[in-house]
Amino acid sequence: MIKTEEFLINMGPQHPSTHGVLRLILKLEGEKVIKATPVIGYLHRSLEKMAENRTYHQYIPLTDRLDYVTSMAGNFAYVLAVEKLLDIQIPQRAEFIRVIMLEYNRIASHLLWYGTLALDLGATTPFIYAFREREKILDLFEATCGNRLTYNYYRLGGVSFDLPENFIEYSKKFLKLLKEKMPDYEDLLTSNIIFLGRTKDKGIISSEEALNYGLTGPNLRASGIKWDIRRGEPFSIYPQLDFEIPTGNKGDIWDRYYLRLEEIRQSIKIIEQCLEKLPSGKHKINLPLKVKPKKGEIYSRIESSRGEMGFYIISDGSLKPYRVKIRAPSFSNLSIISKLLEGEKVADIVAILGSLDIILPEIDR
Amino acid sequence: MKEILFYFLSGIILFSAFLVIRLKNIFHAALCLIITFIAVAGIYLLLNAEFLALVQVLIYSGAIAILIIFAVMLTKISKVKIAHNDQQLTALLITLSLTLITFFILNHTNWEAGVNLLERGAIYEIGRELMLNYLLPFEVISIVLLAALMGAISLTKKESLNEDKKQEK
Amino acid sequence: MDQYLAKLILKFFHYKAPFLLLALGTAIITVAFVSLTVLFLIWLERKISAKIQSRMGPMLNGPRFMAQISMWLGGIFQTLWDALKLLLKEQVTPQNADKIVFWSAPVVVFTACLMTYVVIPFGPGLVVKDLNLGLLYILAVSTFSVISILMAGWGSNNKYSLLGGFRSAAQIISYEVPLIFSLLGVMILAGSLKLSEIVLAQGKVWFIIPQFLGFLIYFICSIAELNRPPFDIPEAESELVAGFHTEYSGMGFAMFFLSEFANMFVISALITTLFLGGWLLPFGLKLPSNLSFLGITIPYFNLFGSVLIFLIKTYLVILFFMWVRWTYPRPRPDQLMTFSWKILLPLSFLNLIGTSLGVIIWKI
Amino acid sequence: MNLLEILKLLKENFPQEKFIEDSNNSEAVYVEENNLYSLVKFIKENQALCFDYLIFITAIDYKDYFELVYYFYSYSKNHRLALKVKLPLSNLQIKSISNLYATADWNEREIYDLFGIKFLNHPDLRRILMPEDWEGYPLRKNYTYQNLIIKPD
Repeated sequence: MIKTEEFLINMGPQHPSTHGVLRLILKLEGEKVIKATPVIGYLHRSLEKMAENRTYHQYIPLTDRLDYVTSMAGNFAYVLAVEKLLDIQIPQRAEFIRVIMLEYNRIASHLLWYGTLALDLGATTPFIYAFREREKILDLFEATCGNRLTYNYYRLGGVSFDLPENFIEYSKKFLKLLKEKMPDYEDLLTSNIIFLGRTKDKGIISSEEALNYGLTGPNLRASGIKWDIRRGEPFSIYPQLDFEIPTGNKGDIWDRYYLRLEEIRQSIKIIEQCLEKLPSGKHKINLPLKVKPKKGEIYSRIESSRGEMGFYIISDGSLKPYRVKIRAPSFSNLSIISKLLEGEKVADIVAILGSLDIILPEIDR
Repeated sequence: MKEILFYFLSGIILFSAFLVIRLKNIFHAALCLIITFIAVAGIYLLLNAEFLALVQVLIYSGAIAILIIFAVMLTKISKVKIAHNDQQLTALLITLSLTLITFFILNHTNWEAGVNLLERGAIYEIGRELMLNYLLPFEVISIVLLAALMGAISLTKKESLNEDKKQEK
Repeated sequence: MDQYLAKLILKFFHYKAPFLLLALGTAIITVAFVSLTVLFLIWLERKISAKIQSRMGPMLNGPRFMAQISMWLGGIFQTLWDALKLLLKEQVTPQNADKIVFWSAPVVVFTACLMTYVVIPFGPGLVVKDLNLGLLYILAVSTFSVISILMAGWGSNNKYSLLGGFRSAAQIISYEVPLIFSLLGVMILAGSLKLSEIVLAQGKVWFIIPQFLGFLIYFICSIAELNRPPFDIPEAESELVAGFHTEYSGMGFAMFFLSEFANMFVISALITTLFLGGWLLPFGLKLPSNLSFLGITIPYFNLFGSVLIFLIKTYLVILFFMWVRWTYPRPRPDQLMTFSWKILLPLSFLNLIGTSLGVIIWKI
Repeated sequence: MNLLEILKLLKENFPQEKFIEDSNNSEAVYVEENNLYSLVKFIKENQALCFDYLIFITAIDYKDYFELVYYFYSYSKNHRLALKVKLPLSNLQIKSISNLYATADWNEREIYDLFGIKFLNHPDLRRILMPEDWEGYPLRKNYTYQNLIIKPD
């Protein structure tokens, strides 16, 4: 055997496939990774500190900046937590709109993930295909709240605007189109022999490991644990809706891939039911600008597209929260990376990293 | 015209061969070796031995030199500058004796015999000769090469197995 | 003395000058053809990928008066402006780079790829130099591209480039073996290494039919040799940024880029020559030497027609390359190696043995 | 199980511990910092409690003391528990639980980074979000920074 020297390589923070500004310090032996040390914090804006200087209303736009691919989830989780603190009920229509938006955002996020995973593996076409449909969802958001990336749509007590006029027709048309396009996505990757070779039995996370590292969302479900906050600790109107929780069994990259595609289908189902049942009425109750929750603490969480998005808010009875802790799913999901990468090949780094579906702003906060 | 080309190529060969020995950066030395190989192929072309020239390029500069470069890159010795070599004297003696032997062979070979062969296309004749007259040596050489290959593989396998065992202990 | 000199010059013009002029002319034509082809190919690749991915691709480009024409022609001037931009860009040399090696690498790769055009027969007699050992010549010359990739990887003094260099060396060396073996079948059937003779040997039936396995192996190996996706492991942009040419800018990068496409044309032309009957029509049909159409006679029609047929076939192969590129993800380096050594190589041996047996039985 | 049942079980096993309930948070109990590690170990391994998921750890600066909050959840039993520890300013350190829950590793690093609370026995206690040479602990209430703008009410 030729003895090769150990080789230190810096992957990121500016690297095309670290999905943001993650930096991995890799110790390589030839093509094999001996040790991978993630370095994070390049996007740290101290969002938790900023919360202490803002009123409850003022903080909503900042929650968009957590997970900018699913910013509806950041909004939702925060608004839900504050509403629990305030102990208010919001109109049914607002609840439905919130859920529709969250699920649309979940689809958009999973589509983006699908595209970037394919891109990491060297296939460019799935990326464009996924973005083609994601674009339509973004158009829908733009029509609803005027923004395409950071929506700032949810308000304490409802949502900022009612749905646009032809929202339901457009949605139905789009969902039909998406259902037609799903087989295309599958054709490109699901049973492609190269894709299977790259993803089957790679980056396996056992269910014990997933629990130990506190993984949530699709990464946890792919390891075989049937847990979804939408079912396990239902919030909003999820108990009224009929949908399945898909699970994987091995916890390899392919499982995580297939599970997310399945989740897109479930989200389509949820949106369709919501559109059916959508009640009329007000989309928002008016709260004073200076809301003062009574002294107390709350930890409230929702199922974002990446897992458990939670807000731990401590109120001291004043205008501003005393402390806000953001429990971001990607933070725990990423912490497993150095264990996963040990002993893998360089080419698998991007596949494994991509399959975890991390998003850096929410890790760095 | 041919003479000019010949001396030009010979000059390149000698100069780059000298550089191969004297250059301190081992990667540059390997590149010079490739230049030498290509220039030698040029000499073959001048002698109308097209097949030999192409095989020279294909095997020596295409495979062997690349393997050398590969090894150089993997071992990263380039940073170490080798100032002198203890075996210079021995090398000189061996080179001198080899040169003498070459001269001896050149002087005692009957060069007339080979000329006619090339008329029907070199590759045709080489093929005929290898498959009819020299079949046995040809096969023997291939078996020797195969044995060498297998030997190399088994040696490295054994070594790595031993290492694995050591690591397990 | 003057008379002697005058005589010498006259003699030179009489005997040597036409030869030199011809050589110069063919050289210029070759380079011009290569550059134009490459410019066109890059545009074609962008257009094809756009069609596959339901995009528009290049549309509007250039100064205002040309932009409209460009739009009508589907943005065909895109590569021209790209090349112009790259020409005018600053040449950045990394600080600790091995400068001589770093800047000679693109030159070597471009020279090597130009050299391969010499033996491609575009039509009957339409070849710069119809070498006796044309096929071997192409194989020999194409090895220079490996050297240049290694030079680029080493010279950049960048770890990503070095990794790219390693990978490419390993990949190209291991794919060269089944590639050459897959061509042996064609050599046996044609009984020659001269490319024009190989074409003429396909008068009755194209070699893709008796040599289908060989064709498949050659096609797969040539994707790997070209470093094109899905086998673009040396430059895998998601892992190694751009592999061996990460550090190149301006013309250095352009050389790599152009030679990649030039090589694709050569390989496609080679596939056409070796397996698809070169400039010949299928089923032994022949082109008329002069074509009369509506009273207009086109002289030398068979010459133009042959070139046209050759180019059509070549572009079909190129389209196939592009189709594959924009469809598949990229395998891992070790999977690629396993595929070459454990699947392609035994298959090419099988092909060789089968072809030899077939020829013997046929002759008996 | 609800909090009362959980508390009952805990009190049986840890008779010397007081388990003061938090009036602000219906899921939280205050425990002694010395007992925390063994308590966490117990609630993780106990079959009836089975807290297999550490949601997060965080700290709160109450100016005259620090509070650590450990949020646990059990997938199989579907119940939550928050353990709270009060740390006096004089002794800002506590035993790490990162060998029980791997999640705790990064969470504890984050708290060390932003609050300056030390975790003993932590395998790799470095700053995680801030640069390594950063001075001060940004999430403390008394933290000032020259570019920090405090908005008027």
